Amino acid sequence: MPSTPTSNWVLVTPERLSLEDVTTWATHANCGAVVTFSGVVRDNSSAREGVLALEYETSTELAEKRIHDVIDEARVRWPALEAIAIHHRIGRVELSDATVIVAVSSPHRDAAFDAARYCIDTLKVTVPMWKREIWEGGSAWSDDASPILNAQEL
Amino acid sequence: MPSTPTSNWVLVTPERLSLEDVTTWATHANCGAVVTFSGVVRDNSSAREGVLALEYETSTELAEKRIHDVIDEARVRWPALEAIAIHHRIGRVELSDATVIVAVSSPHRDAAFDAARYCIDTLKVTVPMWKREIWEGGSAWSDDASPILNAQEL
Amino acid sequence: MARLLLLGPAREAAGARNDEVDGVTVDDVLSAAVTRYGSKFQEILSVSQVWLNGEPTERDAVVESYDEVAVLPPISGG
Amino acid sequence: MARLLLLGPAREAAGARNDEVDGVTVDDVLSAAVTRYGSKFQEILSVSQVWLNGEPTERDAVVESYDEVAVLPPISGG
Repeated sequence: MPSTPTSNWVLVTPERLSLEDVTTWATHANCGAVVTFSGVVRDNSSAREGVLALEYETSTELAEKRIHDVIDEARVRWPALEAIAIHHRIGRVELSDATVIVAVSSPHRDAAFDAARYCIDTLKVTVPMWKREIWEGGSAWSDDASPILNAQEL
Repeated sequence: MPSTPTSNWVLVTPERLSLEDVTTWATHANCGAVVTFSGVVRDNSSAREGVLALEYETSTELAEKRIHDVIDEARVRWPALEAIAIHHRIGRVELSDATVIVAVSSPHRDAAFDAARYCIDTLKVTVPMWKREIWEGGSAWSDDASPILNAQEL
Repeated sequence: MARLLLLGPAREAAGARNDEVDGVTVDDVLSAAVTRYGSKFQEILSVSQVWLNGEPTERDAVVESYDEVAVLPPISGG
Repeated sequence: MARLLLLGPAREAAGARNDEVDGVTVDDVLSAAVTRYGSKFQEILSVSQVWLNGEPTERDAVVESYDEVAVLPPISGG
């Protein structure tokens, strides 16, 4: 686990995500604030009720590269940030499990809130990732898809 | 641990706070988003470097009552919210340990971000709590004190 | 007669967290407390909120036996 | 000759994630892919971004051997 004073931790993985791990990692001695966002599988979508799981597909290399772009742009906008972790799970993710975790630490809380929100909003429209919804007896690509944009333009 | 579909979890305690516990508790089946804020002891304040720990003092009864007022007002402003947990530690809290944790879950992330920020911003100016900074060889009340306001007015 | 709850810097200046003092109104209770605890307490009281039974109160409110008058200096939570 | 990387709905429509096709430009490569995979793939390609070696590219860019042409339909991460 990286732990340099100012650091990024990007991970695209089929393993379960740990909020405790990223938060502990993000808490530096000069930080008073850690904000996290967890995106979790919910039982409904814009298209249907009864969602049981999601399945994510990507190129790990391309996704990690674009997540780094999101973080780089966040650091330009909020220079006071300390640690930024963005972990995205791939493969099948069950109901109520985390699909993505963002953790941002900062000396003060305003920058941490603003940057965490920027990171997840920007990830959703800049990082290559495709989601299938799985229900009892079927599956389909998510309706909630958007064209790929660039982090610097958002 | 409470676990009704829509619920509040307020705690003022000398025990260590657990981000994992509140996040797990806050993740309901219809929620796609969980936002957390952790306030942690940092090694400096507006008054000094070398802070080793903080020590919090309150009336648990008054503090919990006022935290409930913060949550009630958040639910008026963001009716879509699911779970809200606010835990505040009292007594001595060491460097990098959490002094306060806010966790908010919601079907979608905008309400969760807005409400988590409202909760911590409002807690800081409405909930009776007094903080001493402890350093090598001394301690003093925090300079960062503000008159008590009411959650509905913020 | 009312119960006093003194918190944070007010507790420190008074040297007590809980006490009992006589008085017909909140103001009476606070005056008795200033007489008992002295000028450092008075100074902190001047920038504090005062609550009666857990709610903000006017200073001319009448106190009954066992009512709780709390002195709350500026706060620093979170 | 370029390497194709087909993701999400593009992968599904083509029935392959990785492939190799001939072509001098990105456009040539994509035309060859459409010929190979058919109309469902063409439909998805029409709303997709195309990247060359991990970066957005113009369609008339020249491809060298082992360059990677990726087809990225609208995304749904997070």
